Order: sequence, then C-alpha cells, then structure tokens
Amino acid sequence: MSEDRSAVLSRKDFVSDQEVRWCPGCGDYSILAQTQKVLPSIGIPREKYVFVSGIGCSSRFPYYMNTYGFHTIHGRAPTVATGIKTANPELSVWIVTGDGDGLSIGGNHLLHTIRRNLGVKILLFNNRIYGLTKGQYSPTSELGMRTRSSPMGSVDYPVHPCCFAVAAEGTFVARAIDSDTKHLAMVLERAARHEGTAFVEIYQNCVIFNDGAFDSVTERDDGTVHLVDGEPIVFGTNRGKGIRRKDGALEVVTLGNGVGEKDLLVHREDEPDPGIAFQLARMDAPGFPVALGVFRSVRRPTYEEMVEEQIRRAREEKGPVDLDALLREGECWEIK
Amino acid sequence: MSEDRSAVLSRKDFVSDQEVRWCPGCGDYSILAQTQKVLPSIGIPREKYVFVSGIGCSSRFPYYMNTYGFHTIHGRAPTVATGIKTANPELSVWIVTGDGDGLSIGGNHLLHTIRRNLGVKILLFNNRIYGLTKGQYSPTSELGMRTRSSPMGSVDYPVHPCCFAVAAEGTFVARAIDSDTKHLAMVLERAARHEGTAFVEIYQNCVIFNDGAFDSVTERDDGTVHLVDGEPIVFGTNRGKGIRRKDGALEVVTLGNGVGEKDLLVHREDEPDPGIAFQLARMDAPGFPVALGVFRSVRRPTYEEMVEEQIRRAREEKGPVDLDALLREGECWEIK
Amino acid sequence: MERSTEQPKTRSVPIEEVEQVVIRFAGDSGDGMQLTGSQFTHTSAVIGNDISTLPDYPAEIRAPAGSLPGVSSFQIHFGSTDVQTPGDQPDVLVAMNPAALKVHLPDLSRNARVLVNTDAFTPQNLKKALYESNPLEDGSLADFQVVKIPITTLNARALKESALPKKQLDRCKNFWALGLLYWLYDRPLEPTLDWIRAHFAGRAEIAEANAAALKAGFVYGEVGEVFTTHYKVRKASIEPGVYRKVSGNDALVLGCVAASLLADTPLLYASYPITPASDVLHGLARYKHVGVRTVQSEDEIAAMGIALGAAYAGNLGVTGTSGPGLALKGEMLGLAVMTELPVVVLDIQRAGPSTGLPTKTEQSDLLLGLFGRSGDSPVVVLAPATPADCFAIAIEAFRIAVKYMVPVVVLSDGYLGNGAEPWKLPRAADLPKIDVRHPNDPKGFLPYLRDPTTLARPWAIPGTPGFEHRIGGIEKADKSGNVNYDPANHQLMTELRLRKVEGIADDIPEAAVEGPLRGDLLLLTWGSTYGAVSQAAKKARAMGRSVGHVHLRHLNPFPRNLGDLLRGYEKVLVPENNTGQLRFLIRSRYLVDASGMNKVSGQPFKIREVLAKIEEFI
Amino acid sequence: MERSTEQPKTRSVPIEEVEQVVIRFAGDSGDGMQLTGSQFTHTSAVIGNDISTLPDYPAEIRAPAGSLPGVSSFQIHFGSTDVQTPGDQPDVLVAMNPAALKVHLPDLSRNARVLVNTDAFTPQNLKKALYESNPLEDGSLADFQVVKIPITTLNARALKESALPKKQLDRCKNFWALGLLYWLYDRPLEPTLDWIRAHFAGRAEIAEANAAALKAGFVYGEVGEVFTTHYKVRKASIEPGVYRKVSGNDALVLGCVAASLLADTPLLYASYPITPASDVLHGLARYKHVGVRTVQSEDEIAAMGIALGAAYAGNLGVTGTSGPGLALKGEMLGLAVMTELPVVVLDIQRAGPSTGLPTKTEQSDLLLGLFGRSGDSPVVVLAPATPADCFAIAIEAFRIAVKYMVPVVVLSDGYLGNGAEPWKLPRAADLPKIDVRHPNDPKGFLPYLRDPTTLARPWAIPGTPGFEHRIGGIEKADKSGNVNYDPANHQLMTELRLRKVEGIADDIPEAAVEGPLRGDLLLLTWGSTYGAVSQAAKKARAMGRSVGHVHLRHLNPFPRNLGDLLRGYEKVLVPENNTGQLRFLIRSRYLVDASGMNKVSGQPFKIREVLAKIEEFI
Ligand SMILES: Cc1ncc(C[n+]2csc(CCOP(=O)(O)OP(=O)(O)O)c2C)c(N)n1
Ligand SMILES: Cc1ncc(C[n+]2csc(CCOP(=O)(O)OP(=O)(O)O)c2C)c(N)n1
Ligand code: SF4
Ligand code: SF4
Ligand SMILES: [Mg+2]
Ligand SMILES: [Mg+2]
Repeated sequence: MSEDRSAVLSRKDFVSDQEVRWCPGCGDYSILAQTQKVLPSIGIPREKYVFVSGIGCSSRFPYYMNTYGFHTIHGRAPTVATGIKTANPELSVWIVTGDGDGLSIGGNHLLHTIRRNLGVKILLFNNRIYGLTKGQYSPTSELGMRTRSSPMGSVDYPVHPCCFAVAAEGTFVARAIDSDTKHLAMVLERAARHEGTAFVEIYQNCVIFNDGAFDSVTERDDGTVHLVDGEPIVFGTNRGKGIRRKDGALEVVTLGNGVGEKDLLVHREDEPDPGIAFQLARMDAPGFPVALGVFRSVRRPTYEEMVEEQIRRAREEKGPVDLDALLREGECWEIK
Repeated sequence: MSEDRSAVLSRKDFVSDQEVRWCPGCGDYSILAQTQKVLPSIGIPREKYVFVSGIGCSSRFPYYMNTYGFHTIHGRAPTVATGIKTANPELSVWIVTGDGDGLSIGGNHLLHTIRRNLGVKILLFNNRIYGLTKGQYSPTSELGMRTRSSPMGSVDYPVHPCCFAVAAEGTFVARAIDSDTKHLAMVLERAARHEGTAFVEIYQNCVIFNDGAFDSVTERDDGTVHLVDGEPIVFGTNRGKGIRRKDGALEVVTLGNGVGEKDLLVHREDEPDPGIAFQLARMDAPGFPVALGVFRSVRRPTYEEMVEEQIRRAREEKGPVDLDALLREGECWEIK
Repeated sequence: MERSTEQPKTRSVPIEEVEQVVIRFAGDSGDGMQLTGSQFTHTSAVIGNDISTLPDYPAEIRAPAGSLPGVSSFQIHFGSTDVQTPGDQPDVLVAMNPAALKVHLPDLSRNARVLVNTDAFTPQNLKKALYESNPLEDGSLADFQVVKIPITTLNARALKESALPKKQLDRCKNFWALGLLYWLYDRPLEPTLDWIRAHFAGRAEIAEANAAALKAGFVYGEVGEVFTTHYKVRKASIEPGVYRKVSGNDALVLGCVAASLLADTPLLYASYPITPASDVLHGLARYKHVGVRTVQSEDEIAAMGIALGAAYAGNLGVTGTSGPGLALKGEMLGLAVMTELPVVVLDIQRAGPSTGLPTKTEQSDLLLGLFGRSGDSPVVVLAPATPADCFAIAIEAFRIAVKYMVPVVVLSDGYLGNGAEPWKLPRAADLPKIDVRHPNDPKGFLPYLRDPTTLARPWAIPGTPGFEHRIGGIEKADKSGNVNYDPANHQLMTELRLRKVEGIADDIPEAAVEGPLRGDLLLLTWGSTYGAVSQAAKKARAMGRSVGHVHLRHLNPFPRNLGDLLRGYEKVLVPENNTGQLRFLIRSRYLVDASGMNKVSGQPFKIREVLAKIEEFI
Repeated sequence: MERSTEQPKTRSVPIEEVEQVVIRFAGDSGDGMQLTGSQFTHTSAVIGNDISTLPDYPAEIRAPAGSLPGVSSFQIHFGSTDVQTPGDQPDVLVAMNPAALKVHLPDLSRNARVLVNTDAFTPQNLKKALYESNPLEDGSLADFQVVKIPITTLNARALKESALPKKQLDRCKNFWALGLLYWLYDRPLEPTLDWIRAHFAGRAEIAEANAAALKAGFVYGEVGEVFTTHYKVRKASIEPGVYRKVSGNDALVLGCVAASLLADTPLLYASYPITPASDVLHGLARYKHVGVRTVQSEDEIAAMGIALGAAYAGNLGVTGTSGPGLALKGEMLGLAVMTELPVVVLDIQRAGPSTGLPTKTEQSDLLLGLFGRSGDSPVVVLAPATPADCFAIAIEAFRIAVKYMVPVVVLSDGYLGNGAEPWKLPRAADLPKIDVRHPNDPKGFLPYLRDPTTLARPWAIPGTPGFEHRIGGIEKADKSGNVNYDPANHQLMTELRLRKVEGIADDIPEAAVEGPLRGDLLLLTWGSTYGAVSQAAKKARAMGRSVGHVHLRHLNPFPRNLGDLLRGYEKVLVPENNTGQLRFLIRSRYLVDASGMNKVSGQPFKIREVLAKIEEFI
C-alpha cells in the first residue's frame, strides 16, 4: 500500500461499475463528479477510502465510488464511520448524508461525531426536502413550506446546519453549492486535507421535489459571498458590498462614500472564538448574502489520535501481553 | 379549573407524598425546592402542570412534584412532552433532564423540540457526569476526566449546552446554578412565563461522582457574571471587571484607567443576532467568567400555536364534520 | 354514448362474454400508467364489476427514461365473480415501451395478449432496455398474441388539429391506449371524460386533447381491424350501496378519522416518513378540520413518544411506520406497556430484513410486533385482511386500546397499503361506538386500580383537578402505581399485564371457517394473504377437495376457538409471506404440526401457487 | 496464625463440622458490606471451599443513611460440596443496623442465626427503618437465634489506642464483624491481613486499625462467651489448579480480551452505560495495553453501529447493554444480518419491561434477542450458565461470528453479571483458536460468494488493495452483493441467511443430560438458572426421582439432539425467570407439551422452590 500507487490515480479510478440512479438534473451528480475529481489529487491510495452513508437519495453515493463503501441505515452513518475510523485510523473515512438523514433522525450522531473531532469528512447534501421518500419537509425546509406531509405549510422552524456544526465544536465547517463546481471542488479538497472532523454542507438542488430551492441565492449577484481566509468580506456586483460588524451583530454595507474594505470584517478561519463563524454561517436571505466557503478551520487533537496515544501509553506502561499472565492478574489462589 | 384556585396555592401544594431519594447534599434538592417555591406564583392551577423526565438521578424529579408527572425513558422526555403539549396546549409542560439524558442519548430530541419552539420548559441538570449509572463521563465532562469508563481520561471534547440551544434556534436560553437559589428562582420564574421553548441549563453538584465540579466557578468572586438585560456586562469584586468586544470576539477588561461601563458590551436578551448569545454562553474558565442568567429571550409563534391555527383555519374553510359525508368525499359510485 | 364528429363508420365486431380479466398497463414512469390504470378501475367499478388493483412503482424516484428500473405498472383484475386479488397473471399486457415489455414478459403465461406501442421500439429505447435485438422482430414473442400498434403515431394523427406542442400531445397517448382497452372490454367513456373535464378544468386545450385521444383509441378498436372480437364482463352481483375505491393506506386514514369521531376524542398521529407508510401521514394531514393533529417527528422513536404523550394527555394517540421504524419504537412501546396507555402503532410491513426491499411487500414483522421489546411485555396485535378491512381494523384497534388501556399494534403491509379494492361505505350509525371514560371522582382514585372485568386502569388525564399522579417505566406498585421494587409485586404486575391481554380473547369474535368445519386440510392465514388463499381454497373445494380456510384478524390474543378449529383437520398449512412466523406461534400454542408455505420474494401469493400447494398437500 | 500482643487467654470452644453455610452480611451502604463479603469469600476460596456469591446493592446511589432503601448486602455460600448457587436462605444474617434487619428478615427460615450490632438500634435508626418498636426487645425475633453484640462499642474499645478520629475508627467495625465470623467458621486471618496491608499501603494508621479490628472480632469469638460452638467446613474436592474469583461481567471482559488474543485481532467494544452492563465497559477500558479500544458512545444505537463499523474494518466488534438498550439496537442489528458481519452483542438482562427493575435479574430478553428486528433476520443466540462460563461463552461467540460471518447475541443477566464464583484458570494453550481469515487474492473476489460449507461470505476489509466493494442494508444479489430487487434473489438470500444460522448446529456440542437419559421428568434450562435447577434435580434424584436436566448454552440454533432428548421423558418442565420464553420456542420447534415454572420477581430461583415444583410434577 505504498503512497506511490496513488500518484497515478485518475478520476475514473474512482468511478464504480454501478449505473448512477439519480433523477436527471439532480444536484447529486455534480457533487459526485467533483469528489471523483478531487480524490486522485489527495495522495491517498484508493483502498484507503471508505464512503459511509445513511439512507436517502444522497446516501446512494457510495455505490458510485470505486472505493470501499457502506450504505448503512437511516441517520446512523456517523456511528458506523466512528467504528471504522477508530478501528483503523489510517483510513480516509467519508460520511455522505442528507438534511433528513443527517439532521432529522441522525442529528444526535452528527453532534457527537463532530464534538469528538473524529477524523472523518461529513458531506451533508442539503436539498431542504426528503427526496427518497418523495417530498416531505425536512429540518432545513423553510417555515410554511407546503409538502405532502404539510398541506397547509410546515410549522417547524428550520435549523442551520453550519451553525449546528459550529455549536458542536466543529474544527472544520464549510459550505458549498452543487452548481459552483470549482468552488465545491476547492472545499472538498480542503475537507479531504483537514485533520479532525470536516463538516461540509452542500446546497443541492432536488429537481423533483424542491426545484429551485437555492435560486434566490444563485440568481442574484449579491446572493452569495465567498469567504477567503485573511481577507475582508466583500461581495456583490463589482465587489461593491461588504460585511461589517455593528454592535456585535453583522451588517451589510455598500462600499464607497468613505466606507472601504478596511472597515469590513476580515475573515479568519482560525479565529479562536467560534461565535464569529456562527454569525457568518447564519447569514441568510433576505437581508444578507449566504456565505460559501470555509467558516472555521482549526487544528486540535482528533479522537483517534487520543485513543491511539492512550493505547501506546498503556502498552508502554504495562509491557508486552501474555494471555496466561493476564488471566492470573487478579487475586488468585491455588488448589493442590 | 378556574384561575382562582391557583391564587391560594403554596409551596407545599407542590410537594408530593413520595420520599425524596437523592444523595444527601445533592444539588437536585435545591432545584426541587426552588421549583416548588416558584410555581405557586405563576398563576396556573396545579392540575395543569405536567412534569416529564427521562432517566437519571435528575429525572426522578416528577415523583416529588404533586402535579401530573411522567418519568419516561432515557433521553426521550422531549418526545412525550411534545405529544402532551400538542394534544393539549393548555398544559404547562416541564421537561426535566440531565446532561446525559438530554445531551447524550437525547440530544436529537432536544434539538428538534427547541427548534420547533414548542411551548415547554426544559430544565437540564448539568452535573457533568452520569450520576445514576455511578459515574461515567458525560457529554459535558471535561476532556481528560478520569471516570470508571475513562481510566486514562476522557477523549471526548465537551459540548456547551447553552450554545447548543442557541444553535437550535432557542427563543429562551438561560443558565443558573443550584447553589445560588435566589438567582435560580428568578430564572425558573422567567422560564415559566416564557411562551415558546424555555431552555435552562442548571449547574448541579453531584456530591458523589463529581463533587466540586463548579467550585472553580463559585469559589472566585470573578468566576461568574450575572447577565442583566439592557445593562453593561460587569462582574468581579466590586464590579471591577467587564466584558468588552474586540474584533468581534469578547475580552475581559478591568474597569478604571479610562475604561468605563460605557465601553462594555450591553446585554440584550432580545438581540436579533443569536451569535452574541452564543458567544456569551460559551465563555468559560480559564480566561472568562461563566455567565449566569438569560442569554436570549425572544418571542415568536410557538409550534402549538401554529398547529392550532391550522386546525382553526381548516375548520373554518371546511365547516362542520359529519362522518357519513366525510366517507363519501372521494370518487364514489352507487350499485343498486 | 357521445362520439366525435369525425367518427368513421363502425364495423361490427362480435362480442364475447368473459367472467374475469386481468390487465396490466406498463410503461415508463413518465407514461402515466398509474393514471391509466386507475381510470380503467374506476370505470369498471362504476359499471358494477368486482375489482382489485395493484400499482407497482419503481424504487428510484426518477430512473432514466426508458430504462428498466424506470418501468411503472398498474394491474387491474375485474370480473363478474370472485375478484379478491389483483390477479395471478395478466391476460393482457399493455407495454408502452421496450423496457416495460422486458420487465413484465416473464409474468405472462403462454398465449397471453401483448399490446405494444411499436413506435417506442426505437434502437435507442431497445438499448436502454438492454435488448440485443428487437423482440418484435426476432421471434422471441412467438408464444404470445402480440398486437402491434403504432400508438404514438395514431395518437398524434388523431390530435393533429390541436394547437398544443407535439411533446404535450404525445403525453396523451396513455388515454389513446385507455380508449382502445375500453373498446376491447366494452366500457363506457363517460366516467373518464367526466374526470378529464373536472381534472383539467381551466386547461381546456389539454382536456380536449386527452378526450380526443381517448375517443380515438376507442374508435380505432372498432374500425382498426386488429381485433376480431371484443369482450363483455357482466356486472358482478355486488351488494347494493355506495362504493368507493380505497387502498389500505386510505382506509387506515379513514378508519383513524372515524375512530376519532366515534370516540368523540381528538386524534394525534405522529410519524416519520417511510415507505410504504408515508401515505398515512399524508392522508391524515388533510383532516385538520376534524381536529386531527399530525406531527412529522424527527424519527420513529420520537413519533412513538409523541403518540404516547398524546394518549397520556387524553387524545387517541397513534403512530405509523414500516418495519425498520417498528424496530426503533420497541423501547418506547415497552414504556407504553408499563404505563398501560391506549396507544396504537401501525406497521405497514415491507420486505426485510434491514432496508431490504422498501417498495416490496412482506409479512415478516409479526414476531417483532409481538416480542420486539425487553422483558415480558405483551401487546395486542391485529392485522387487516384486505385494503378495505384496514378501515374496520383501525376502529377495532382504538376500541381495544381505549377499553383495555393497552397498546395495540396493527400489521398492514405494502400490498394492502398500495393495493385497492371497492369498499361499500358503511353508515356511521352502524359503526361500533368507542366508549371513552375518564374517571371523574377523585375520591379513592388510584392510577393502577383496575376495572375488575377488563383489568384496565383508569385513564385520568392531565388538566383534571384532583387526579394529579405520576407514572413511569419503573415497575409500579399494584393499585397505587408508585415506584415499587418488591419482588412479589413485580411477579403480580407481570402476570396482570399478561392476563389483561389474554382476557381480550373474550371480547373478540371467534374465528370463522370458510369451507367445511372439519376435513383434510386447513389453510390458516393472516393479513394480506387472505384474498389469494381464500380463492385458492374455494377453487380447491370446487374441485372436490376438503379444504377449510381460517383467516385471523386478531393475532394476539388469538380467538378462543382457534385451537379447536385447528384440531378439526388432518393437516394444517400456513401460507405466509415470511419464513414461518404465524406457523411458529400456532405450533407453540396449540402443539399442532402445522406446515408452512413461505414466499419471501417481495410479492404476494398467486392463487395458483396456493392451489398447487394444496394439491401437493392433500 | 499471628495474634495481636494484647490477645487475652483463649477459652476452648467445641468445633462442629458442617457441609455448607450461607451467610448474608447486611448493613447500610456506608457500612462496607460488599468489602466484608468479598473478603470472606476470598478467604474461603483460598482455604479450598467451594463458593458462590451474590451482592445486592440499593437501587439509589446513596439513599439516606440508615434508611430501608439504603441497605446493601452480600451473600456467600461456601461448603465442601455442591455449591452452585449463592444459597437459598441465609443460615446466618449479620445485620449492622435496624434497616438491614428489617429488609432481610423475611428471607430467613425459623431458627436462623441473626447477629445484630445492638449499638445501631438507636431510636433514630429504628425510626429510619420504620420500626414502631425495637425488634430486639418486643419479642418479634422469637423465632430466630438472635446474637446481640454491641459491635460499634467493642470495635471502638479495641481501637482505643489508635490516633485516628472516632468516625474513622467506627468505619472499621465491618472488619471487627468479619473477624468474628472468621472465628465462627474457623477461617485464617492472613488472607485479609495481606489484603489490608496491600490495599492501605502508605496509609499505615488505617491499615493498623483495620487489622486490629479484624483481630479483635476474632478474639471476641474465642473469649466473648456468646457462642457455645464454632464450625468447620472442610475443603471441597476441587480440581487442582489456580483459581480466581470472577463475576459474570469480569468473565465477559476476560473472555473478550482472550478472544482478541486468540484471534490475533484487535477488539473494539462500544457501549453506552446501563445497569447491569456498565462494568463490562469499565473492565474492558482497562485493557488498552492489549490493544482493546473502548468507545463510550452517545447511545445504544451508536454503540451497535460503532461495533458494526469496527467489524467491517476488521476488528472484533462487540457491544454490550441491557434489555432497553437491546431493544434500541434492533434496527442496526438488522443491518448486521444483511451485511453478514461478525459482530457480537452482549445483553446483561435485567427485570423488565421498560425501565422495570434495573438492579434485579430476569431472563426475559430471549425472544427480543431472537426476533427483535424487522423482516426475517436470524442471528445466533448464546447464553452462559454461570459467572465463570461467561468467559467461555465470549470466546464461543467470537468463534462463531468470525467463522460464519454472522452476528451473535449473548444473553447474560444481572444475577450472573454481579454474582461470582471461583474459576479455575484455563491455560491459554488449551483455549480454542479463533481462525480469522481475510481473502488475499482479489481475482474472482465477490463480496457475497460464500464458503460452500459454512456459507460464510469473505471478510474483505478496507485498506486492502483490490477488494474495494460496497455493502449495505438493501437486499444484495447472491454472490456479487450488488443492490438487487429481483424477487427470486430475495427469496434465495432470505433462505441462505436462515440456512447459514441453522447449519451452525453441526458445529456446536450436542446437549448433555445430567441424570438419566430417559425418565419421568426433564428439566430444561438456559442461562443463570443452571445452578439452582441442577442442584434441585440432583437432590430429587437423591430422593429417588427420575429427573434429568438439560441445560442449553446455544439457543439459536439448538443442539441437533435436543428433540430426541426431550422425547425421552414423560414430562418436560422449563423453569425460567420470565413468563415462558424458552418453553415457547421448544413447544413450537419440537411439539413437546412442555410446562413452565416462571418466576418473574427479579430474583433467581431457590433450589427448594425448584425441588418443590419437581415434587408437584412427578
Ligand atoms: C428508520 C427509517 N426511517 C425512515 C426511513 C425512510 N427514509 C428514507 S430516506 C428518508 C429521508 C431522506 O431525506 P434526506 O436525508 O434529506 O435525503 P435525500 O433523499 O433528500 O437526499 C427517509 C425518511 C428509513 N429508510 N429508515
Ligand atoms: C436506553 C437506556 N440506556 C441507558 C440507560 C442507563 N442510564 C440511566 S441514567 C443514565 C445517565 C444519567 O446521566 P444524566 O442524564 O447526566 O443524569 P444524572 O444521573 O447525572 O442526573 C444512563 C446511561 C437507560 N436507563 N436506558
Ligand atoms: S428526488 Fe430529488 S434528490 Fe432524489 S435523485 Fe431525484 S432530484 Fe435528486
Ligand atoms: S449520584 Fe450525584 S446526582 Fe445522583 S443523587 Fe447522588 S449526588 Fe445527586
Ligand atoms: Mg434531503
Ligand atoms: Mg448528569
């Protein structure tokens, strides 16, 4: 399993022999394509990748990746991934989940996986709908949305996945969108290289049950802002707008008339106070652009590193193991 | 069930006939006492209170309240409470949970209950340990804590319950501590009167398995800061310190030498940007005082209000119901 | 019958009478086969045929057009007698494209009639269907009566005067095919024309095009000279009354709503979407005007907890799911057992284990329903026999739950849930009342003081002054309901919970036998296998076999007379869509050497499979 | 024997020989009864008695001192023959306070000896124990041989020279009582003195005080003139070897560790704490030096998923829980069935349903273990017979899981988990090897290509080049393992999964009979009832009854010869701590009219209860 083998990998090495079965036009295709494009460049041999998913349209992803893959059950991919990664920290483990899979039934596992800083990647395909079960509202659907299960409109307020990830003490939290493939590829690559939990929310268009859910974001020039580490937060036509802090809250300002880039909030991925990433992740229309990019990226020891370190120390302290000796460790006595 | 009956209620009306079975010295006693003291003043008749709990030392709470009570199963109190409140919005429903019950096995239900803004109170007794199962680390235990299940120290990073509640879009998020009974009573009363989900984290000392967990907070004058709506955030001996904003993050400053209260962050419970509540909730030793009080209190329509409104509208639109007519609503035909 | 003005002269085609016909419409998901099927069904019902139907959707949301996984079909069985299943095998397959032909051909018997839309047999479509050569040309269909019709072309020709774009016109071709089938089986166009008018109100052009296509297909039958005969199916002798077609899921929805009205108690349905149960949620969400509250919860455990909380608060609390969800609910259902609250759990079973085959049917959650909880925790288990029976079973579930203060599990399945049959609408006045009682005298109230007959504890609900009390999952003291660790009390309470459920046997109908009361063979069934097995047994009896059939709607407790019935026969055979779960129960309970017939292919039994097994057995 | 220098002259008390004795130490949670009991146990074991023990903790963490719920006890049964249970009834009760007396008195037979610490019978303590009058004075103990000793006073007097504060000295009184019991049953002080030295190393004053208390109690027996006789229990004829006392939970821990070494494969244990299973987590967390990874997960579903993921990644994946947790794991265990991965699930059963009686024992998860999943999803089920047997069962579980690529459920219980017995340590070389194979030739590799004998699929683990493949919960195609919706394939795979588990019957020992091979009555048992039933059957045989006993360690599949064995007896009786779960299985499988003896009081069987039932039956 030399690292060399990976050097010659190409996109098609990651394409499995299974026919892809998403609806024509589904945003999932783009995410699959970008993932298959990015992985060869990471330098990890193919057999070390494991894709683990729950249930949902998005969760069929592993079948299409010519790597190891485990299509588990609804909401539980993080648990199986935890077992895999803890058993073998050398593997590159990717969790693929949906807004329902990851945040409805699976919200708790996501919370705990992220807070443990387990070294896995979590790709949450957010189409703000349950696709596979044919169109019920999800925990990210907007209030009032009419679906088959909410004929008079949903009465649930949505949760913001990236805010949730920040509150779960995520060390890498980012957002991308299926339609902006270059940016998506960049975010996926950053995630791939992060040590610790890399949480990526990907806006994904479901052409069948929630088509155009992100049009308000993509249609307008000032619908999104791309975060760049160390740079002031600028967006809009001709980069004419920016995000500034006002009394602790954020506000949108138009540049010019004495307001310059120097007055704007400078984005720092490694800002120690996660509250700022929280604020950026929560910006939403109307009133704010939606932020794309990496909200937060900090390094702290991963779960598996700490587990391995304890095992190493225990081995060092207690020396080599012999089963006979081990059984006789308690208070024993001999009958003759 | 006239409101008058409640006028004459007293503390002992809320004391049940069951012997209280917590360890002597347990912080749970104080929380029970304050709850029993506060409720008579709210003006709701006793029979409209329902206490719902999961499993844990804390979850024995309902047995001691002479109200309706449901000691459910581990982590699931919010679900049963959702059923109760949705079925009968007139009831005052209180969820009592622990750091394990509420944030380990029950984290997902907590998330969804809070984001729906269901009109229930959630009291999370945080002793940073599993009490009932005799001392394993919990999701709020600090990294490295040695317990029976972590003899070499826990490798899990803790989650901050109030940050979690803020990220779950909580409309009322507060923190209190068992030992400061007056403040605790105030927070409980505020929670009782909030419309929507009222989430209260209560630091609670477990004398047996995690004694003194909050000593670092309570021992020092500047270990805590009490948040007061509309006031600058001041704390410490002789109110000599304050919290100020610096580049978006928070910092502690000593007052004097040109730094005055006017430079400090003014606390606003109804601040629209929840990021600020998030930052305050996350302040922790060392470096920061722990904040007690109400981080956030905003009003927005509750889950049950919206449900009732839809029912009202549907009734209005479709008129009175007759079972025979209702069965014949589809495409019918007659065979003669 | 209204006819289009352009209608050519009719030729006279002889008409033949048949008793029963099975037609399967099959095409791409985009071809509108479900609509076609349900229109044919409705028309057949209206003219008085007995009917039974089964839709079959692709597992994918939208598989690529023309592909094998993208095939959608709808089977209808109609006749003048004895229609209890959607039919073993189609007499006629309508295949709108090559993929549909390929998928469904294996189900046909020799000589079946196959109507194909030749226009769709393009090289491209053949490739998508993984055909190496064109089956219409390579002789591979020699065993069938193939009727080749360029439906797309004929449809386009018929609509050439419409202003609609070509693509839209092409989408009318299912109506063209429907019209042809109406001619073939001598059905009136009116019901469908009425539907078209109502459904496309405000979109006159589309309505006209569809109507014209329908008529054109009909006329083609008469003048197209492809059929030398057409058929007539007499009215069935159906009880007079008002009818409506219902699927099992529809009927569960209506049953829940009816229960709420009969009990004069609001209903709260909590559910997490899952195939094939989601339609119950969708259905109940439309009854807000009846005071029905639906909660789409974060998961199945929550749904169970919410239903239980609602029951505690005095609502009819109910949750619904499919197998994997039922497995998740086990712990919370255990709490319902301990707290003795009247909560109902609907399980629309699908093929398992694990994710299994979500869109396929199976009956393999029986033991899970009975035993899927820790400790000895008895619940009542019921199962509907037919789609329409789901209505009655829902009411029965609430009746028992409320009267005995006990959780009730209802086992429907994908076949019942999606399959449909005509349902004679009952009159509300004839439905059983559901007698809800809440205690009203706080004096002497104890939460676990039981009714001496039913062993039910009182249903005292929050909000009522004087009844404040606490319940929970720890063992409760007899009568007082306080937490209790006393050994003798646990023994007593365990026995009481068991006896309460067993005692319900006195309050349910005895099992009835179709056929002789004693004989060579007894077929014992539960759930959706009713139709096929009942028909097979009837046929066997017609062939002179001594075959009885007992069908169970109550699976826990069993009807009191079941043991006696079983012992009346030489042999007992239990056909099930699982590896032998009811058989397992019966053997244990009655020590009867029952054999199994176990089909776990995700498909219901066919009558002839059961018949063959009967023959093998006797 | 070393004696304290202050030791007074000994008087000579006659010594009597007895075969077996049961002592119960009982006091407040703070009185150190668990320690006292385990010291007595250890000493008895060291001198060669046969022993069996049972601790009993309060359900509350720390109930108020002196209260009834705060009583803690430890029972030890020691003897020269036939000790297989902790004993039906204590011969001696040591009651350190009124609450202890009150709680345990009902378990005593007439004439039992009751040693009380009179100092603790203060008005305040009597009130806490809800005594209206002092039982030592009101004549209510007339049926017992009461020995009143002011233990607190005597202990304080013995330690008067110690510099320790009074409160600390008082805490030594359990050692004083232990010393007295050592004298009464003629046991050496050395083992406990050794323990004191080791345990309080560095805390010399405390060590000295405890040692002095122990000796003082011993001397008091000799000179105190309260006992007119003392007793001797001969060495049992115990197989020579090195022994160690283990509880069932300890033995599970060691069994898992041993399995990991025998399989040369790291073990990953994932668990969420729950009584009475938490000690397995605590235990395994101490074997990091053996490469054992323990993950305390957020809940039981996660624990199951983590264990499954670990198994997929090539570890020995195992999770442990108690009943409510097992109910939660059902769906994920179903995924293990579908993906055919070697994962082991330990269930330390407790009294249910629901939260039930968490600290009490029961055997009521058998049907849950077998059937608690959607669909037909067979798993292997094993159950240990005794605390020490948990070691062997753990190894057997992994042997089967790995060889057959199948999930295995192990049903222990609270009685086994907490109860302890001496265990003759096996030699590693004598333990079964666990043969782990991962495929190494990618050519022709298919994830569901089975071994023709075992029907196991290959265990190809991530990280191995050339074996990249995908698995999941949707039905898999035979051999290729691809997603497959074909009806015939689902039937085949369902049957294969079933046959694989059934086939394991060829690879497990036949069931053995204790007693005659045919006869009047067969007792059939599983799990922790082994000891009491085996003893009862032996006694019955000694009384001339024709009683056989078969104990099952494999519950799915059953041993091949079980049916034949059952048919060898007039009657079959199945004693179980549930309402009849094994009986249910046996009746169904073998059509044998087995009767039940069903104790669900949270307590194990007593030998005499079983004996009485045998008499009733024969
Ligand atoms: C235990 C369980 N409950 C419910 C389901 C049904 N189910 C499958 S996918 C899904 C939701 C899918 O939504 P999402 O995760 O957003 O994925 P998408 O299809 O939108 O990509 C549901 C409810 C299931 N398979 N298992
Ligand atoms: C399904 C299930 N899993 C595990 C348990 C065991 N259990 C009971 S309480 C508890 C944790 C208690 O911790 P916490 O919620 O912090 O409450 P505390 O006792 O500290 O007040 C656990 C793990 C259970 N009762 N049910
Ligand atoms: S239903 Fe939506 S999410 Fe699913 S495959 Fe189709 S377009 Fe994609
Ligand atoms: S164990 Fe801790 S939390 Fe539980 S009752 Fe005792 S002191 Fe309180
Ligand atoms: Mg989605
Ligand atoms: Mg706690």
